[in-house]
Amino acid sequence: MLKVNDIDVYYGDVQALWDVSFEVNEGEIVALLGSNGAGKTTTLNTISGLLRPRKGHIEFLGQELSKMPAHKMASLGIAHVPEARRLFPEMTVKENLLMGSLMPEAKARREESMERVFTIFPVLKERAWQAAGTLSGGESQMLAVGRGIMACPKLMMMDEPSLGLAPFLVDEVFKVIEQINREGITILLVEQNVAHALKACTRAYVLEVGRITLQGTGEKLLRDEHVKEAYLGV
Amino acid sequence: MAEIKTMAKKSWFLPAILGIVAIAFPPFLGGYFQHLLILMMMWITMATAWNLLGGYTGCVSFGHCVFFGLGAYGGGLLYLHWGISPWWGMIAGPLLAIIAGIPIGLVTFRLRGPYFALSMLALGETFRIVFTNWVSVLGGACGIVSSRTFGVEKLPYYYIALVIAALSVYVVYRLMHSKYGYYFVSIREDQDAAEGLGIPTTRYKMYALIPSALFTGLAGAVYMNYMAYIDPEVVFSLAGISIMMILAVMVGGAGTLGGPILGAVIFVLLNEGIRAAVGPISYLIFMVIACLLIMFLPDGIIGDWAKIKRAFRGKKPVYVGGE
Amino acid sequence: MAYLDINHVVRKFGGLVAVNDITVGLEQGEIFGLIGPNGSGKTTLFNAINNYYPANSGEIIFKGIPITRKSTHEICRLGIGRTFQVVKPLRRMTVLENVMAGAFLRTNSATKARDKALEILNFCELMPRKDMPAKDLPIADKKRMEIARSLAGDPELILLDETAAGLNLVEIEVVMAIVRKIRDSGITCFVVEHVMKFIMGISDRMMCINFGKEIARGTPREIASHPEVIKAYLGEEYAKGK
Amino acid sequence: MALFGQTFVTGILIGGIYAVIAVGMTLIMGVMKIINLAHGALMMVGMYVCLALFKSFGLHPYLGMIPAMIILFGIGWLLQKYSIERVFGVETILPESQVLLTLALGLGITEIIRLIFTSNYQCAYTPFSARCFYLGGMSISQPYLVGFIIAMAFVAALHILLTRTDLGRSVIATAQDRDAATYMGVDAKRITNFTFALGTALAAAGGAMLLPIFYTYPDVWHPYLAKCFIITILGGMGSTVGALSGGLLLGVAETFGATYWSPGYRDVVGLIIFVLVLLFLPGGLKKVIGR
Repeated sequence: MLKVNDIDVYYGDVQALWDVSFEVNEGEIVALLGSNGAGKTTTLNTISGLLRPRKGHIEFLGQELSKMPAHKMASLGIAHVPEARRLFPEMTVKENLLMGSLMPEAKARREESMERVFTIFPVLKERAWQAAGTLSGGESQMLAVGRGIMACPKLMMMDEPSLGLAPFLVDEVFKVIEQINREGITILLVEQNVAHALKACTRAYVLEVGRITLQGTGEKLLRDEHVKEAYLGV
Repeated sequence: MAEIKTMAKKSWFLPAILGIVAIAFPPFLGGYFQHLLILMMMWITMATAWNLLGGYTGCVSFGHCVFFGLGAYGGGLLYLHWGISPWWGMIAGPLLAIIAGIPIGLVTFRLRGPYFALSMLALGETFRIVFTNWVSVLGGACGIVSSRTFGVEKLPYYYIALVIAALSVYVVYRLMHSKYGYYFVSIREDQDAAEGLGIPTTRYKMYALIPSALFTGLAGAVYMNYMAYIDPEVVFSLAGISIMMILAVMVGGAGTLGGPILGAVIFVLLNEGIRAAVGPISYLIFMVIACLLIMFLPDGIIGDWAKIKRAFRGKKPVYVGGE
Repeated sequence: MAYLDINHVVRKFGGLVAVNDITVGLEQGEIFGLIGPNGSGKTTLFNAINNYYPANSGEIIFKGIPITRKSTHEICRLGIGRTFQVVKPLRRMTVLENVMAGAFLRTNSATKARDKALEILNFCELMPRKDMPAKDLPIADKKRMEIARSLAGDPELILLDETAAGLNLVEIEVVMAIVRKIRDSGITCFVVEHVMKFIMGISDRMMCINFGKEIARGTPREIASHPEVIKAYLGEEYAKGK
Repeated sequence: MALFGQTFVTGILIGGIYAVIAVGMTLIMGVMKIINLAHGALMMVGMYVCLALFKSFGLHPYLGMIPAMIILFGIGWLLQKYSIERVFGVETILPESQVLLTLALGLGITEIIRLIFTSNYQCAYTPFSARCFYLGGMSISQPYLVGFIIAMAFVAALHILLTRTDLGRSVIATAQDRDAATYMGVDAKRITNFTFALGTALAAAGGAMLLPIFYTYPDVWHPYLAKCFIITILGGMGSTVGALSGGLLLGVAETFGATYWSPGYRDVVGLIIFVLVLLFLPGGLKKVIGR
């Protein structure tokens, strides 16, 4: 479904990614793991078109993405759930959700999607008229995910959905991710929380300092000592 | 800053030649040209003074007319109330500008970026309105008429303006090659980093503001003596003084020593020099040039000199860092 | 009393408690490492020490002087230098001028500042770059330049915030050597870092925080095998498994 | 007491007109994060378009407002797309190069208008201009009242646009987080152009409301530009309610200053409020009253 081929990405003159390649197949949850500064968010932003690869290709459902303007991605069916707190803080929860469904197909199913989000996250319904900036960390994360669901995407890219959440909320978030996936949305997940991510995903890639160093099924990597090394440097 | 140094190293003789020309030639020129030269010297002083605070220290002031106006009114008020020679304004004016500058700085330096710019703009307008309305003490909208010591003779005014302009450039040059200069530019480049290096940023902004107010005030005092007439709509003018100072610096190149000089010369030539020939359209021409420069050479003629040279050699400029 | 004493420091942002009652003491001449997952409050603690974001409560004492209420530049003058997580080069100044700006903290003479800066540039192996504008440096050199700029002000304690992030392995080795050299010259180092190889390799003592609270303290070896640390970084499963 | 009431009502009425001019500015500042110093000059162009329509076709300014808004919408779009957008994100020594560009544009536009219409004071005088009616001892000027009503209609329409439509919500979203809006599929550049054009059209509408009340001349915009800043700083960026409350507050404060202090110091009141708010209430009234 999504194919990233040998991309090099730079911030100005600073290279951030080297020859990164991976692919996501329809129906999968693919995790992109790595410590801070490894280039996970950079990868997502490159797929989203906010950054341009200097080399390599990105293909989504057969279409070349790397030359397309960033705002076109949404209409292709890619929803980017950015790191928490990239909500529109002064808009209400409801308005934030509406912003998720601007594309024609999503707009047609707006009411339906809204109901779906409210069933998954009942707390958002209670807070529908509250400004997004006043939500707690967990609630903002739910809103960010909910906003992604509103887009009725084919592929959802999630950037650190567990960041800064208390452990029981992390469980909650991962349950939701698996649920969304069962409902037919393919997921590309960027995570620091290795154990959870590996358990949830079908396959995973490990990024280290801008390069992919490991890949395999979730189970295989869960047993791999090297993962721990990549994280703790021991 | 690197640019200043190479300029200074390569061409100390350039200022020397300019100096000799500036001293020796004017007596042979006609009155109109002498008038233009006086205005140029005044604007060089003002642009250089503004550049110290705006271009080097990064505090873009939209209200420098406060200091120009106070500089002009210092002498004007002495003359109005006590009939003292307006020449005392050369001391009283800048002094008044500094005295006003200190509390203004203490208040406005708490604000950053565009908010600082706007608060200075508001102060400039406030001064204009107060000077327009307070007739009993400040003379009101009619302004103050004083006497011209030298009658119609222009040359003495020219030499005074020349000395002040040269002094302002020299002082800024010296400041920029001392600790102060390094600290000013550090503040402009990154105020947080500057604090982290142990630079008391508010205090150093004040050290930039004081000479800036002083020289702007001196230019105001020269104006007062030369014109022998001041009124608040002119000396506290937002469009005529505050903004023109910025645009003149911008055209020449902010944060360079030569930029304000070049910008001031261009501004006076366009605004006064060709006005006789083309009428009020000269002002429009200056604005169009300013727009084009900001769009294509945002660091001014001197700041973007390298870009200009490349363009003439037909090579594409190399951009560093992304789109 | 320790050299740098951090006593019950709390810092909140709105409802979020970024640093929650941290108490720690640094000894003179050591390299002290601070780790923790993303958003755990490490940089906030640094910002509290040199008062970018003052602590809401608690006290910070340096060499017996309380510095909690002092302004950033006064704290710097007392001898605490720092680098920034997101580099803050003085972009249009050259590398030499950047370092000179740091050196002016202890001298008023441009000549002396230049000499000092050249000495420090030599120490940090940045000599070949000295006339480049800071904005054109590659990231590794920008980070090293920040260290140099801070060293130029003769600090006694230096706060290094993620000096190794974004560097490749060779560059990390170079920075590690420099940090060791700094410590050997008698300057205490307080290091925040994500790159484990770096921080585990140089620290004398370490602390790990999560959600603004201390969860472990000890030598690098103790930290690496501490169950709470593994849990914070890799999740519950890993901690149980080992 | 009648004087007090009269002052208050006049302040509210004129404040409403200020709000329409300023709301465009707050939107532009919110979305573009720059101060648009051309805003006042564009308002003045709107006034002259109305004036020209009035003089040549006898079109009343309240009707001329509509073509003026359309024309200014176009001018705003073109200026933003071909000039201001170009310097967006360009790194310069002076951090405010975009602001300076809008300033130079504003002054250049003023000179063009001066060449066409001369510097003379002109007005669209209709018998209506001087008419007023009496209400409990207060005289209320008709053009003020009608201007106020139209202004309120515009503010309300804008508020509905911004909160009830996808286009409007996209404007607000872009103001709050440009990248996140892009993730949602919003073409941020287009939205920026639209916002600039819309803000300019609203300024033109405000100018048209002023035309039956005051004389116009090419430099007429200076004080109005200052008022826009004051209102924006007072009300907070990108907020219609903020701009409205800021506008009314400024209108009332000014008329009280003019009545009880001195007409000459009318504008000083606003400037003092401005500096005080900047220093002591960063974020403006929006912080206090919520959205």
